[in-house]
Amino acid sequence: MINDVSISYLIFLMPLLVFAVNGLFLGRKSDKAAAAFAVIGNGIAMVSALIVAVHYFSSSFAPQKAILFNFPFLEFADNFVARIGLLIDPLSMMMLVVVTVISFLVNIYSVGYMKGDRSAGRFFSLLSLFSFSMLGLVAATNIFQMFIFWELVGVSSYLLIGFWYHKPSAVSASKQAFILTRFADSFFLLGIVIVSYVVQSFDFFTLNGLTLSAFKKETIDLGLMVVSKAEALIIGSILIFTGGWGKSAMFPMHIWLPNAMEGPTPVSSIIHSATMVVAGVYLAARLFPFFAACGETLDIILVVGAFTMVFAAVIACTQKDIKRILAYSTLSQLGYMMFALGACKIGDAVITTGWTASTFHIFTHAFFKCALFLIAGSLIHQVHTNDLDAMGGLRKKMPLTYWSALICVLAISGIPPFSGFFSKDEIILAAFQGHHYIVFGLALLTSGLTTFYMFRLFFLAFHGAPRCKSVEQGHVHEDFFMTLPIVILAVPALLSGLLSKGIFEHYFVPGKLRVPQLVHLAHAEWIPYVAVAVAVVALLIAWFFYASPKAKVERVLDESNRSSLYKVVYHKFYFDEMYYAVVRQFVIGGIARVARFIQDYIIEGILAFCVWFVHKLGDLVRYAQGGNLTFYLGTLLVGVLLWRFLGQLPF
Amino acid sequence: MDTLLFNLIWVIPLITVLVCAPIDGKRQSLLKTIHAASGTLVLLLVGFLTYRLYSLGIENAAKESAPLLLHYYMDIPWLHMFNAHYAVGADGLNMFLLFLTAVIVWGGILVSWNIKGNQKVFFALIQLLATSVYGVFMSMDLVLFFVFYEMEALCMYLMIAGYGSGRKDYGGKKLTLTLAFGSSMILATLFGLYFESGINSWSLVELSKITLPMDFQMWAFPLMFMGFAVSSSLFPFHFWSPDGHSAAPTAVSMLAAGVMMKMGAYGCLRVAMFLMPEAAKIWLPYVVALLIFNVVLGPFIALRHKDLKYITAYSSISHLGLIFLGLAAMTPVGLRGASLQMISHGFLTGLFFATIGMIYERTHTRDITEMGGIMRKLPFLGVGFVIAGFAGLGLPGFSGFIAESNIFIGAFQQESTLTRIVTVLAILSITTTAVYILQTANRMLHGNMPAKYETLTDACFREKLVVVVLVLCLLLIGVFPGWIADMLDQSIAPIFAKINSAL
Amino acid sequence: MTLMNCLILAFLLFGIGVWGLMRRRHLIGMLISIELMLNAANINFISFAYFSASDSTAGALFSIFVIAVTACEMAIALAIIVSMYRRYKSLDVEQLRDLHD
Amino acid sequence: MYLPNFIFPDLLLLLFPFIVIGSRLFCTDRSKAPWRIANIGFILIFVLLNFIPLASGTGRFFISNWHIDDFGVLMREVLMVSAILGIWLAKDYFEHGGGGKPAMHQIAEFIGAIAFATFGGFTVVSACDLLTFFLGLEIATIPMYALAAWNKQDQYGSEAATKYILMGSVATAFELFGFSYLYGFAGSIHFDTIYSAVANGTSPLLWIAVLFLFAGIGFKLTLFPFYTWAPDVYEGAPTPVTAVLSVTSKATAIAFLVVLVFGPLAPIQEQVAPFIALLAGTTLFVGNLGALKQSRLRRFMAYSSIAQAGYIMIALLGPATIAKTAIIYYLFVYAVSNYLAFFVFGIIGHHREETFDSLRGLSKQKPSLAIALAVAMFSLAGIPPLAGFFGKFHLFFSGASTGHYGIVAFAVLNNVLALFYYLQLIKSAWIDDADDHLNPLRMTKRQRNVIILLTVAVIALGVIPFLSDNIFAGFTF
Repeated sequence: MINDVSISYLIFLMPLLVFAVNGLFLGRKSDKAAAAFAVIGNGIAMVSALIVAVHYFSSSFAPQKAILFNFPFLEFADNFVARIGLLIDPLSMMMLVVVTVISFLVNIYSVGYMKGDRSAGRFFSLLSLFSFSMLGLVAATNIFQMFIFWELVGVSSYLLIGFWYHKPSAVSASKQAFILTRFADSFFLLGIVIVSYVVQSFDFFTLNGLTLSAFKKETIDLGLMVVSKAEALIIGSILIFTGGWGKSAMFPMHIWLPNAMEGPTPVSSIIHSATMVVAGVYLAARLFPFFAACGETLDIILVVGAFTMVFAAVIACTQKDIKRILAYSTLSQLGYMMFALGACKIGDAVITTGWTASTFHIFTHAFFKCALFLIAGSLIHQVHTNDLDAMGGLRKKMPLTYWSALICVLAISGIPPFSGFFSKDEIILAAFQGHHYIVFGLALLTSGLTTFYMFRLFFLAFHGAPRCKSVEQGHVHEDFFMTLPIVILAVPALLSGLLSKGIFEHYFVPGKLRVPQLVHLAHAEWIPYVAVAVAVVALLIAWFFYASPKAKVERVLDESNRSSLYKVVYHKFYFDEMYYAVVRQFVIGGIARVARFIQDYIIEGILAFCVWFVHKLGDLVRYAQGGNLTFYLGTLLVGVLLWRFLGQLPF
Repeated sequence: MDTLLFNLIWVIPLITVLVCAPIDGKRQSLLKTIHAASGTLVLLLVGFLTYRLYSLGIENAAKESAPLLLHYYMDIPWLHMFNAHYAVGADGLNMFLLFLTAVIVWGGILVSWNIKGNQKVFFALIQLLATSVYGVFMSMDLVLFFVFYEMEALCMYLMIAGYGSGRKDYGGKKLTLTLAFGSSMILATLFGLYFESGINSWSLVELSKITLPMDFQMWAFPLMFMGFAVSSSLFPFHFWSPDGHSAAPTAVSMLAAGVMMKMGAYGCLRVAMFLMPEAAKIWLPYVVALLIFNVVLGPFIALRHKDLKYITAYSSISHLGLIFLGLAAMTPVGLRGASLQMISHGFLTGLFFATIGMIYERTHTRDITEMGGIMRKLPFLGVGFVIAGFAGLGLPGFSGFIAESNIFIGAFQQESTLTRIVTVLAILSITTTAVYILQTANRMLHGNMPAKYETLTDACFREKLVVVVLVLCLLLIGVFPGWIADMLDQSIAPIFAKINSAL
Repeated sequence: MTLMNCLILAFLLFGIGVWGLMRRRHLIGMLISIELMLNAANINFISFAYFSASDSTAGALFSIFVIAVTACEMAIALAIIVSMYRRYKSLDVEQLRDLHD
Repeated sequence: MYLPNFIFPDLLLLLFPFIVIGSRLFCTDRSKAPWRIANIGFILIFVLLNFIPLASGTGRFFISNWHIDDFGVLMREVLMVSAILGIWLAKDYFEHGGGGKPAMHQIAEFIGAIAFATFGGFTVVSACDLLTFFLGLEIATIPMYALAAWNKQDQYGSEAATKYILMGSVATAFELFGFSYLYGFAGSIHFDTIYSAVANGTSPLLWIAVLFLFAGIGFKLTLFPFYTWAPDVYEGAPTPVTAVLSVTSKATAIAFLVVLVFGPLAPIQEQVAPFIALLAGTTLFVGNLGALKQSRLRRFMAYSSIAQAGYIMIALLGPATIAKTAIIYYLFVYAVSNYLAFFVFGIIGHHREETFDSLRGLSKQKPSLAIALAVAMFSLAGIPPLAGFFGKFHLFFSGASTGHYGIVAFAVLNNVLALFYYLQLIKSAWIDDADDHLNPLRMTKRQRNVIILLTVAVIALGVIPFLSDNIFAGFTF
């Protein structure tokens, strides 16, 4: 058992410290100090994370699970306690490293990117808040802790997307992102409540150790239906997955991610490509045995993942906004990871190639996608537009960026020996081994599409003639702080696959992960060749359209004479519009209006009627006071008779 | 000694009023200083007593107060005409509510520093209101309890109608009369409680030892529960709160939403459910149905409103619905969640109304469509409001999340179908809360700023102090819920034991 | 001549008083009908005293007192009516409509 | 003949009016002598009353039909308080007019009349046979007729008086009719004989008697539907008279009922209870309804006092001791709060006409006055910690103690209605801004002192337990 608890504290405390200090003091004093402090703090965090990781993997203890610390947070009953702790196993270690490294690099990048921004201090503090909450999420020992940091991650994402709060588009994008994820989280919470009620525990160990057969007997009333506790668990697991569904922007809830690109680019790179959006995948991977135990969940994961993969890739082929292309590519990559997890189910048996592949892809994807975003950021920073139309011919101006970009693009397209190749290959293999042949085909197709749109982006951005003033006049240069991280990231983008394949094969092997009925399958050796072939073909197509000497880029780019199908795809199948329709018309215009009607007219109306009625009675009484003495005298006599008959006097 | 200090809590405000009475109304700064000083004094006193209670621990509670485990317990005859006693005492729940009150009152005094109108009278009224609320949370004798409980009606109308804004007379009357309606229901049942109990005592301690006749409970419990629920704006009787809050001056909104609405929930728990658990078991599962309006429709109504205070009022309505969900669960976790929510929502809504008031002082409008982008001019207040918002939508790290998670988990342990349905709906409706809070924050703080707001100035030290303290309270509970939860558990225990022992 | 007859007589007298009270619009007339009602009560006293009562002096005594008291009452009533006549120059009840809601 | 010392106050009060009125023979109309004598005398009597030790319920008798017990003593104190405050309030109206009416004259006779009325109350509470009872009631009532018409220049006064006396005499007739049947039923006018007779069994005769008695007293206590005279008379009569009417005559009437219900009629209290409850409920409901939309202060007070009468009736449902304590206590509180309100109205009415509108902006011009008014109103509305709440609480307590939760709940809910119109008045004093064509207000020293005294009393009487014994009861004389 490794014992560097004190160091592991640092991983979490440093970002928190940075957040607090920058947010409260430094932020308003000087941006430089804030930036320096942020970089140093996250650097320390990264170093300590690496130390812990090295210790862990070098120890004989790996790849078992360990809990470094676990403070009780809130006690619901004896041995039904929510705790805050640090769970250590290959998966979480990997994520810890990824998060700290990337947040360190992005902090460096932001030094350049945020130069001259009024509120850089706030930016750095929020960025650290994010990495703190992401680390907390990754380290979660139980689902309650995960939910806590899950929410915090969402909030920091909200704050960072809306960082330029005077930009209406950014504000609305941040709102949309938060509300959509929140919507998913409400199901997550419900799932937690149901599952924890059945199991009487939040602990991952307990959940992953479950077997449904124990819960078949007693039933539970879920309000609308009475089900057996086993079914309740399945429902619960699906609900829990829904949280990841929203966070990872899987298909119907995907629209927030592309819109989130309104935020500053470093934010997009760390939150919306590398780390936060994979939280959903991480959740699924973390609870994999539990999901596997309740089989239906995996099917849902498979379908959702596969569909999103294709869907996003198709859209990505048509976009012009460089960041949106990357966003959709992120979606599609997330789709890969998701369905890889789902693909692990063959009937009742479960294979874990997909699990390994998915986690592996999280790892590799983090680096090259982050790098790509940073590159896009620096392009935008130089060209002052997101639009590919206005770029082009940047190869000469930004050589370092160009070469790193090439590496990353090759990586994501799965060309050996770049990192993407290995993980993606694993995933496709998993689909094949899981006998999900349709998904397998889709995966191949998508890898082709990926190559196509990535190289489309690449060629349009760097090759050809400049289509923008600032490029021609040569204002463009490479900022040191912004280029450094890109170059650094290019290295793992190139090598991480090759080097860490061994680690993943060794530590992330099925045997160490307890899931029911493991089945071992032989590798299908031919798959990598097919995949690469597809990729190369796609590459050539892209080259032919956008980079070959006789390619007419202007004609390709101009908007007239587009097929209607293209338009539909270009408008993302009109999903944003549908969403707004639903929210505006149905929620705000429908339910809320009805609710307010009930309040303002029915309830207040009844109230008003009562008041009016009492006042009428009062008028009656006053009407009797006409001042007529004879009438008054009459009341005396009437009174006597009245009480004679109403007075209940016994005679 | 402690007991003496404890009684000072409600005496000090009165003394302050008497001290200020002879001072000439012109010398406002002097008056305000005195009031602020007394507010701070009480705050420190309550803080000290809370710490004492925590350090003394449950085992040093007054023996004679069993089955309740009260500290600072004293019981002396008061009005022998109907043998009312002066009985006060506190356990964790009371103490925290007292602390909440002290903070809110202190904040209220500071916030209404430059209120228009006769300040002398206004601050005197605030102190009276404070007295009544302190009294409610201290008293262990039903007559005393009711006297303090009803006292607030005396101040409320004068403060709202005299110093409020908008339809102040309407709002004030609506609030006062509805609350009076509720307390009259309570009073009617109190007599029954006294005479039907057979031991002719008003003392909570005494009454909790016996079981009231069932047929009496069956009609008394709903009457009393609804009576208390009126002031916590449970569904059919929630209509007073939006108009009341929106008409009231900042301090009063803070006190009304932050503290007075808790008095009702506290009464439901401490008196109605504690003394009549058998009937509670029968009735509460049906009461839950009312919550559908509070918890589910409340946020939607807030969605349609443009006035900040209306929005906040409806958010309070939905949050208080959660309190009742926790109560109706009748499980230890649920009850704890309810009491946590009482405290947390107190700070939360206090912060809400405080920031809204400060913003209103500057922009002179509460219509969010007229504002926009003022975050740039009022960063501090903006952040304050956003924090309140996040706490309101149950963000982990703030007290709201702790309370809500307790309530949800606790309510789900209650088997009845209706409760399950409402719980599920409640959990799902956290999204709606997010929607209206974000919408409000965005409309008000973000986007383009109208030119007329260029001259706005951010919060002064006094206002910052209030906001910071409230935020700290929210964070304290949110980050270290353990100890407060334990103290609450101790005070919930006897209540739950009684409910549990009921057939 | 039995107790019942006297009681009925008294009751009739009372009824006549009431009738007059309601029909009359003249203040003095109303006073007179009130007198009738009072005397009805007196007749009751006397007849009870005469027929049934164990302590018969009391009844007679009572009726005498009643007569005296009624006299003062009527005196005051007349005084008031006079002072009122000064203002209204009439004794019609219908005139008394100034005080009303 | 042996005279126990606690008859002295009664004798003094009996002599007193003759002294005051007699003093007119020796001094001019302007002189202050009668006023001084009156003050000294009334206060002296009040003090003397406070020397009588209470024997906690066990009454003591003396001369065959003049009996004094705790209830009697305390009731005397209430009446004396009312009388003292009444003449204090009246003083100003003899110096200058009020409520748009010219000044009044013959203060000595005025005081005499009040003294007589008070003595009537004394007689009622110490009567132990029907005759004394009846006489007491008449002595208490007849001066009131005169008082109502005291202001000869004022046509409203005389109209009010006319209505009052005509209806009053009809009520007297009813009462007498009731008495006669009661006499016929029991064959005697002595309470104890009647008591035993009632205890032995009832007959229609008795019930008719009860009906007519309640009708007769219902007039004086302004129960529904016998209250119709009250608003007009309260408005027409001079303000001090209105105040005295609303306290002294109500106190006398309720004392009458207490003596009756817990004296001779005690055996049938159970059967009468629903009747009383019905009377109480209708009365307080109608009173509250009537007050809702009033704009003139004294009419408003009339309706409010009608409602108060309804509340008092509830106490009659309880057992003797509780009910008596409750009623006495409430009467004290009610007297104080009511007079406080009337003193404020007096000051208002001195400079403006007595309507809600003339209260506008009071809190700006005279905050102290506005506070006093608010205290009085909240006390009448029964808001703690003011005395009014504890008074009402005690009434309801007495009613509930015999299990009449229904009527208690109804009464309590009516409090909301009451609060509404009291708030209306407070609103016009506190919220509405002044319009400048209102004359400024001025307070004499005496008025200020009295108002402060009463305000303190209203705040203190509630929370301080008194009535346990008389103040000076320690020393006997």
